[in-house]
Amino acid sequence: MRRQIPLYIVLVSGIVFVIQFFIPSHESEFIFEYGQDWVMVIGILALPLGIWSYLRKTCLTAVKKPKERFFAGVSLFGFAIMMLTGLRRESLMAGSLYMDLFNYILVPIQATIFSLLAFYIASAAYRAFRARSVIATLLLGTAFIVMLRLIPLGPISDANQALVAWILSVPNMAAKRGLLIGIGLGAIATCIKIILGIERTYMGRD
Amino acid sequence: MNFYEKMLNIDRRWIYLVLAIAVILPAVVSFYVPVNVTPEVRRVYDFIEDLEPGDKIYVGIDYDPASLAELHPMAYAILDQCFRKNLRPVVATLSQFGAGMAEQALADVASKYNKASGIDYCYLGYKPYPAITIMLMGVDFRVPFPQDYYGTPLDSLPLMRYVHNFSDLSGVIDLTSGNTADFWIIYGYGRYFMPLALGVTGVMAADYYPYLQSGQIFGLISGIKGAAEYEALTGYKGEGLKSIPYQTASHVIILAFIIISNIGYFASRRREK
Amino acid sequence: MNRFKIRLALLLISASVLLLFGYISSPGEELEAPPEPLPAPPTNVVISDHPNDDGHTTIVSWQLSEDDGGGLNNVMAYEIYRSNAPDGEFLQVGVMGKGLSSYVDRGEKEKTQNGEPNPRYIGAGIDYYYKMRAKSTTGTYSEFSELVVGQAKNNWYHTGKTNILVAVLVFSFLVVYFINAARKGKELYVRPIAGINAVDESIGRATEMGRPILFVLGTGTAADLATIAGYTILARVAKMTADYQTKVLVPVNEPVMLAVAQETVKSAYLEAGRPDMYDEKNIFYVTAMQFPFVAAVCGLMLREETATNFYMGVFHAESLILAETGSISGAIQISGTDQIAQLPFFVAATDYTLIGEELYAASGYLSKEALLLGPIKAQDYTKAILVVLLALAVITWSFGWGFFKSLISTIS
Amino acid sequence: MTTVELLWNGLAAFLTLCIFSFLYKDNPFYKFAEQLVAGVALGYWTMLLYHTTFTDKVLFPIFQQGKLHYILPTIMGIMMWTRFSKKLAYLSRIAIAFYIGVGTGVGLPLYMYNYVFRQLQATVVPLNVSWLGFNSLLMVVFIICTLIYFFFSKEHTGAFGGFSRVGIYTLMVGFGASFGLTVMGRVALLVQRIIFLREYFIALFGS
Repeated sequence: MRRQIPLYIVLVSGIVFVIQFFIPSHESEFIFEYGQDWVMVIGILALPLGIWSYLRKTCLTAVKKPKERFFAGVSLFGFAIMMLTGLRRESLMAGSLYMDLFNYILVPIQATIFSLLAFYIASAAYRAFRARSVIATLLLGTAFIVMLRLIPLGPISDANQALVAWILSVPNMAAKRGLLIGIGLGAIATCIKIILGIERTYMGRD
Repeated sequence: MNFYEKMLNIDRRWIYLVLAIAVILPAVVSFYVPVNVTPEVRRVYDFIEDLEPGDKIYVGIDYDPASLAELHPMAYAILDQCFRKNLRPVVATLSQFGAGMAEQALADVASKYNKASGIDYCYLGYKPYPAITIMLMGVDFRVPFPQDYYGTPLDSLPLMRYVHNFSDLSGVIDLTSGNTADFWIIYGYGRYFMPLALGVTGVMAADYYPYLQSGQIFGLISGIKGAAEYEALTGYKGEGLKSIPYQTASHVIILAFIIISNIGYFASRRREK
Repeated sequence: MNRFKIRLALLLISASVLLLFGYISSPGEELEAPPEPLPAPPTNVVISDHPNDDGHTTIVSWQLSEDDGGGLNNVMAYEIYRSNAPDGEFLQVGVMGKGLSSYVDRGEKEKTQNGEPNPRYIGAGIDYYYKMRAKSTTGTYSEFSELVVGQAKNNWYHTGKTNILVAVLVFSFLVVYFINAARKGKELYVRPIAGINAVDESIGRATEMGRPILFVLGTGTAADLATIAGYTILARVAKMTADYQTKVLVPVNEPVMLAVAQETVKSAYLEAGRPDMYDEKNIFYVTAMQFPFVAAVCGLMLREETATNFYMGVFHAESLILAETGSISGAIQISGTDQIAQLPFFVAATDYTLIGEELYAASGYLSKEALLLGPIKAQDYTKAILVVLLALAVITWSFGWGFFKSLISTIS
Repeated sequence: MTTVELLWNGLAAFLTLCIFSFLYKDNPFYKFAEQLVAGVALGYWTMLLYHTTFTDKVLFPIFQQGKLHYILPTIMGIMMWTRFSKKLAYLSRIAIAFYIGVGTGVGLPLYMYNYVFRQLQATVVPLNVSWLGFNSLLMVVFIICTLIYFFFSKEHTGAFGGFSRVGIYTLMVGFGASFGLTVMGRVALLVQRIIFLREYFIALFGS
């Protein structure tokens, strides 16, 4: 029973929302919006689970590993200060401490982590772009040609530019479309497996 | 481990260091390097360059602040060219957060050339729902924009008095970071067949080359590189050209690394044999 | 999709509002004694229901004025007016340019506005009265056309989506058919996929080294299909590690994903007969935001010295950060995503990559169960059908025959 | 910059350098920034969701608009909390089932429409004897080959294997192009961080 009920819920809700796609009436629109809100509410109310998981792990680390205590403390401090400064709704306005902490801690760290990619893309190119096989050669060759467009080489650049435009609009576009169609079919097959209860590992068992 | 194998397994921190130097130097000390101009950018430049003084052209500033770095330089370079040629740009924005940016760009360049709003240029401001607005501008600018951004009715503006729709303009240049590009192609060019060129972000470029081939757009400026090309053509030294030294340097470094890595790979393989 | 519809409706509504203001402020109506003759009005105005919607929209169509493109040739636009009663107040709902002969009148969905009846509301099954006139290039107007009446309908089937419906039904049928065939013992061949073959080996390696395995389900949500495909792979990996007694670390960025991942690993250990091995704390929530999450996972890789890293799910820009950090720590890395913008980085920087559809096929491959291999066969047959359809459509369309093209064309 | 701004930006600059130090190797400074940002991000996110989504989707509809049908999703959301109890944990599966069920149900036809039909539709253009027509033909051929590469239940040998090879070659060319295109944007991000640091140090020490 405990295992059957969730599977029926997946079946019914799945089929309802598949059918909904084909019905334009306002009753159907209502169901769609309600369903989306429903999922969103579950997502928000699940957040305490995440917070509990985070607090338990961080506190356990602090207790068990004296060396890690400082860092766990830093993390908990960051969490606590955001919760406290963000208590009032006005905190979301620019100029509040909550927003300042967002702008001067979160934003710069996120932007810097993002910018590490410039280094990683260079080292990935160095390690991976070796002409070991036809496949690897095509990968590196195309990347090479596309990157070459930034370098002024006189008449070679003009020819290269035409080649880049062709690569982007023909093989690149074809690869994207082929990939998307494949992904679409794979995703739909997964949907069907989930809705019919064939794939149920995610549901757990007793 | 021989030399080539060592080279192949080089500590990646050397790569980071070389790249950092290549990027930091040009970013800290500004200088210019030549940039290779692509035909799709040159066509936009030539199109504007061939217009007669007094001609009117629509410039759409349809991007949001997130794409400012790539598209703002294009707006400056194009408006600079328009004012230098004594053309009269009609500017509007279909992006929710674009109104302020568009006004800033227009006011900056206009003041440089001492141009007056309503006579030498017209700023219509922002209207939501791009597809409809584009179609209605094709009927008459007065329908979506009864007044300009500053509240003056269009009929009172000397520039707009005899301008009704796209057929009274020489063409449309749309700078965009979103789906307004599609709307301009479908609802603008598709209905009214005015000459249309696009300025888009680097990642969007691949999606719009096919329109270039099919002739639905006559020119395409993409990303900061496209902006730099345009600046190189107009001689306007802006953010686009400033970015080229470090972009070129970083690309050269990465390409050099790829070449070195392959030399090392083939040399070490030959040794094995 | 739906949000798009609402936006589109709003867009038309506010465009009509703008139009109204535009014309209130336009001086056209006050002109006296027009110097030119007035244009003829449009004729044969017809009101019909806008198909495939929820009953707040009508279509107004008409025959062009005699002076549009001919005659005096002075028509600039057409104005469309609507009212709930033949003698009621008429509201200008739209303007169309010359040469155009239909208008989609999207009404608002709210019956009342601030307690007052909303004049822009259109409801299903209610009579609405329309009249139109032409506007000339000099700002003069024709007579109004004859008053006509029509209704909007609340539609129960979207006719433009029939081919999608057929495709969904055919595909579902094939899935069920091949599952049954496989159950009856029909042997199904599947070609080898390097990334999947490497799963066993890489788990073995981690076991030998006595180091943990890292499994990242991406930065999507719990219900993204790539994440769901990720759970199924996690289940197989967890089951194998239960046999080998190797630790699997699963940091996640969404609380529902946390719950699902915990259930997945728990049931895998149960299935392997090692429920005692399961430790809920190894599947933990880090934080919801992309880059802080990635920073923590990168730190984890280096400090826990994970021997094998799996990246299966929805990934964004962080793909390369994870893959490069993993390669610094010397881990074997197997990745899979349906995000085509990130595939190049996984292909370049990880040892094995499940490209797009391969990620979805992986659960069938890993389990080798008939139930899960059946759908793979169905996917292949559907692909074959699509290849044939595509080729036919392109060839016939080149000769001007649009039948096959229409089979794969849908609503825009 | 005012003194307050200087202090805030100093914090931002310090954290920026902490993250960059990871390029050399994992170290306490990086770990400090990483741990801090994990906590800050979670706290920020929690309060943001509370003030926006929770208020808009739970508090406001139920208590102000009187939309009582919003109590059901709330109950189901609260069921997720049964995971704290061993006995009742199975109840959370009902919520998970609904979450996954809606997600897959909504996704199924949309994948068919966006990923399959729209891609096919965009590919159907008339072929003719011209450079454009030739490119359209190549596009169709490459797409078909890519799809053939994704055939799982047939051995990739003979002519079929040949098409499959062309398919994987097409994919690799596409990946290479994406890789090459991305470099520019990533370098631009790095330069923005460098410019931020430079401006901060100029403000601090004077140029």
